Amino acid sequence: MHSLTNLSLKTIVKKQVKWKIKLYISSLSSLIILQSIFGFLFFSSGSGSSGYGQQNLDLNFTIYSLDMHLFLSVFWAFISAIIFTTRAYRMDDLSVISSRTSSTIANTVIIMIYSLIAVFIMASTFYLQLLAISFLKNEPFIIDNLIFSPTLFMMCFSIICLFGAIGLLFGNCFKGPVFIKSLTSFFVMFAVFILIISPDSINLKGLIMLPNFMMSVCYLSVAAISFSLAIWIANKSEVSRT
Amino acid sequence: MTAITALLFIPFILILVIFIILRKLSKNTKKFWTPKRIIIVIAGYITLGFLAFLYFAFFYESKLTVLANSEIKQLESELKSLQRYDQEYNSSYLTKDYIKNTWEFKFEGDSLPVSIQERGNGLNFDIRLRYNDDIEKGKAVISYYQFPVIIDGLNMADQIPLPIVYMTQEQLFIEPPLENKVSYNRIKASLGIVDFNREVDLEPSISLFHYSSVLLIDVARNTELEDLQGRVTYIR
Amino acid sequence: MNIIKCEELAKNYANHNALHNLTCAIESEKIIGIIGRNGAGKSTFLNILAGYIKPTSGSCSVFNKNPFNNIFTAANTILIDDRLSFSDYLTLEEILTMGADFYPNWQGELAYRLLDYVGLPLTSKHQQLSKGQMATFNLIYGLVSRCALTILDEPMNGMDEAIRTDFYRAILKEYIAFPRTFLIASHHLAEMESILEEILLIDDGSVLAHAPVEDFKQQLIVLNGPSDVLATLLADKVIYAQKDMAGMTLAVVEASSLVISEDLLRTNGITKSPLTSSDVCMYLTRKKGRDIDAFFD
Amino acid sequence: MYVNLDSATPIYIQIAEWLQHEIVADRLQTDEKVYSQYQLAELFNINPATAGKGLTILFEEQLLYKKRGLGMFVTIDAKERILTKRRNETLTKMAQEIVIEAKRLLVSDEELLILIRQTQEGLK
Repeated sequence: MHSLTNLSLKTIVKKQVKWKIKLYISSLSSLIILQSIFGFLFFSSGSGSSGYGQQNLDLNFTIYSLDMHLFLSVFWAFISAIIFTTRAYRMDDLSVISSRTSSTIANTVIIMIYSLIAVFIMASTFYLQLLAISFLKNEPFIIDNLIFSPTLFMMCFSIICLFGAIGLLFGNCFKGPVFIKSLTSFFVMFAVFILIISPDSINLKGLIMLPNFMMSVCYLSVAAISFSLAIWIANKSEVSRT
Repeated sequence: MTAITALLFIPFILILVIFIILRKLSKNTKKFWTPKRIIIVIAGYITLGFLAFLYFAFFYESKLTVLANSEIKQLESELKSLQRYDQEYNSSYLTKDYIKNTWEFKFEGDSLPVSIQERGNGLNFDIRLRYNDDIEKGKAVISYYQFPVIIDGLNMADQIPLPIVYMTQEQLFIEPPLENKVSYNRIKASLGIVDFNREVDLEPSISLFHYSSVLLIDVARNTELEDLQGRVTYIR
Repeated sequence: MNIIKCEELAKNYANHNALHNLTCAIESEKIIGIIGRNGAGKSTFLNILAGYIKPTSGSCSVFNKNPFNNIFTAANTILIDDRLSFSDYLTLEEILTMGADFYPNWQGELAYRLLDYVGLPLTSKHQQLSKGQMATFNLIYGLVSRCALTILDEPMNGMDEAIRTDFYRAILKEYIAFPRTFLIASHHLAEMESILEEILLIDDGSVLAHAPVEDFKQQLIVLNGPSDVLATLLADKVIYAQKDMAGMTLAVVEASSLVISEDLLRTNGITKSPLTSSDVCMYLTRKKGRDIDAFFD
Repeated sequence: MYVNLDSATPIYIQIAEWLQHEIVADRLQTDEKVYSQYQLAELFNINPATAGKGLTILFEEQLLYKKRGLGMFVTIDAKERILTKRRNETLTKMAQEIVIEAKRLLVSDEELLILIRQTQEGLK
């Protein structure tokens, strides 16, 4: 009898990541398209404005900040992560050595790497949009801060990562065992109910007041919990081919 | 609530629609858009973005520069001392550096009636009277002093419009300026949602002197200013 | 050595029970045909072995481990069926490169030669292949991966006859070159019978028979003789099928239940003849009292 | 050179018969190594285990002997044994069948003997 192949989970995950990172790349191109379209739609409005009426001076600032770009990236991460858990992608995993666990761990790594790239894409869109405005509209800019501060970078990364993790968890929940499926549906309905009944009960102001670094840590820990839950659920799920 | 819902859901639906269209399209474009080509495009996009960044960092000349915190602090302390001098009726803070405009008028007799018109927002500057020995009789030198005005880290002193000062029928008229509309584009590589919320609790971003500008009327001693409105304060 | 051991395996779905009380043991390095009618539970059984689904009750071990979601069994098992899919960004050549990256025993050269032989261009995409071509490619993928447990679920669906013959031979040659356990589920028992060592017959979610091919075949025999003689002879025996015609009777019975010497049969004018294995399967799995003729009367 | 799958004779017996035939035809000489079960499997496109069964039959009839690690070889008196066995079993059985069939067809014993003789003449 030939000796049996003994590959560690780590090796398999590494190989899966190596191939998936190439095969899932189209999701990043959709982020670029998404950001370009929105950059074009909201070409001139900026992300915010503030006005001052003092000393007979009517001062109006149009502020170009990263809010819209981050907003898009976050939605993108959520949807992409859900797409990664759809049938077509899961079926492809079955044709190589894999388990649901290894595939989900690989997806986790992919989401983290893509989130990192997404921050760079986000920054690129930001600068390119400014460039386009400065050439086409010929309006002068005041540069408050041009450079992504490391804490800001980390915060963008952690928020995108968090929503990717939630998407992955969400997608996996609906592929998992029945009780997890029903639990998730219940939770989602409950959350929507709460949101409709009293939207003020969800108050994140306390979180926003934290310094950037602490916020990133918070986001990343929630992301880590979501990722772990997703992997745990994957470990329990069967391959459903419908 | 409805506004927030609309704000959140309209882009969400739009993104979804774009996603669906993209996925439909991707079926046809997969032949050309191989992973390798997509990677090249993404790398190119990020490089372009970086080049744009370099352009702004090194070649873009901004007309206004944002003041550093230390500069703001310095200006604020300067303004505070100005205010103190002003309260002590000491005119020594009115240095030539702050003069933005001067008017010279001639009049007959020993008295000069002043009429101050307040329109709209009212007067945005203080009016001070100083007896100056260097000035000959029958002449008034009016100087407009503009002190720094810091709004959101910018010194907006230059943008504050000049008051309208004129003399007809031996009477000095002072009118507030027409409103100056200025708008700027500002690049802030930060998150507004987060920052705005934090700034609510921080000190206001506008720091200015009680009135950041002073209109000084210099007249010769023994000249009487007929100020019926009582808006003019004497200063030594 | 048994590489697969299943005891009292059951799998219930919401509206039907795919498997119940399936018990079997499969030795390593054998080519085993998994036979059964449509909906008998073959695919469910194979999916459990591949670790894709979890049995509702009972135990299943592959390589002495529970296969469900187990990376060790996944590394040594490959399940080839018509639902095998690959990312549509990959050409066949890239799929082979990917396979080589994952499976340690991968035979890249062989894969290229086989693809060349069947005339599949390396640059084509998996999704764009015709049904038969896709089945051929999947089978090649399964063969060259050389997994200790190679499960082929209807591997020849859609292939033309010439390629089917070629690939039964390819399976045999690969088996000789690198002995491993093949589980082949197929409806074409007659064509693959010769390369099989054992047959595992699944019916209604449990194992009906598990025996070497010849033994399997010899389970049932056909007796042909005068009706009255046979009637007394088979009075208390289970008859799988019976046909009366002009005083002569054809009856399919279990060989083991027949303890009469050949001479006695001969003198009574009864002839004994064997059945093909497909016929054996058909008779074993046919529901008692169910005959298609009955519906036309 | 393929086995007949549809034949009533099991494949491994067909293999055994084929090997015996080769020995009788002197294509397999005394002390010559016979095909391994894998070679047979490839040759006839059958499962090696089935081929192995065919070899085992010959081994049990002492037509082949094993050399450890080298394979199976033809015994000295293999051909002789086959011929004797065929004479004893196969031919006797065939004769039996002929006699029974003749009885059914109401052919008398003399007529049968004449028929056999005629057949022999015809084949010469």
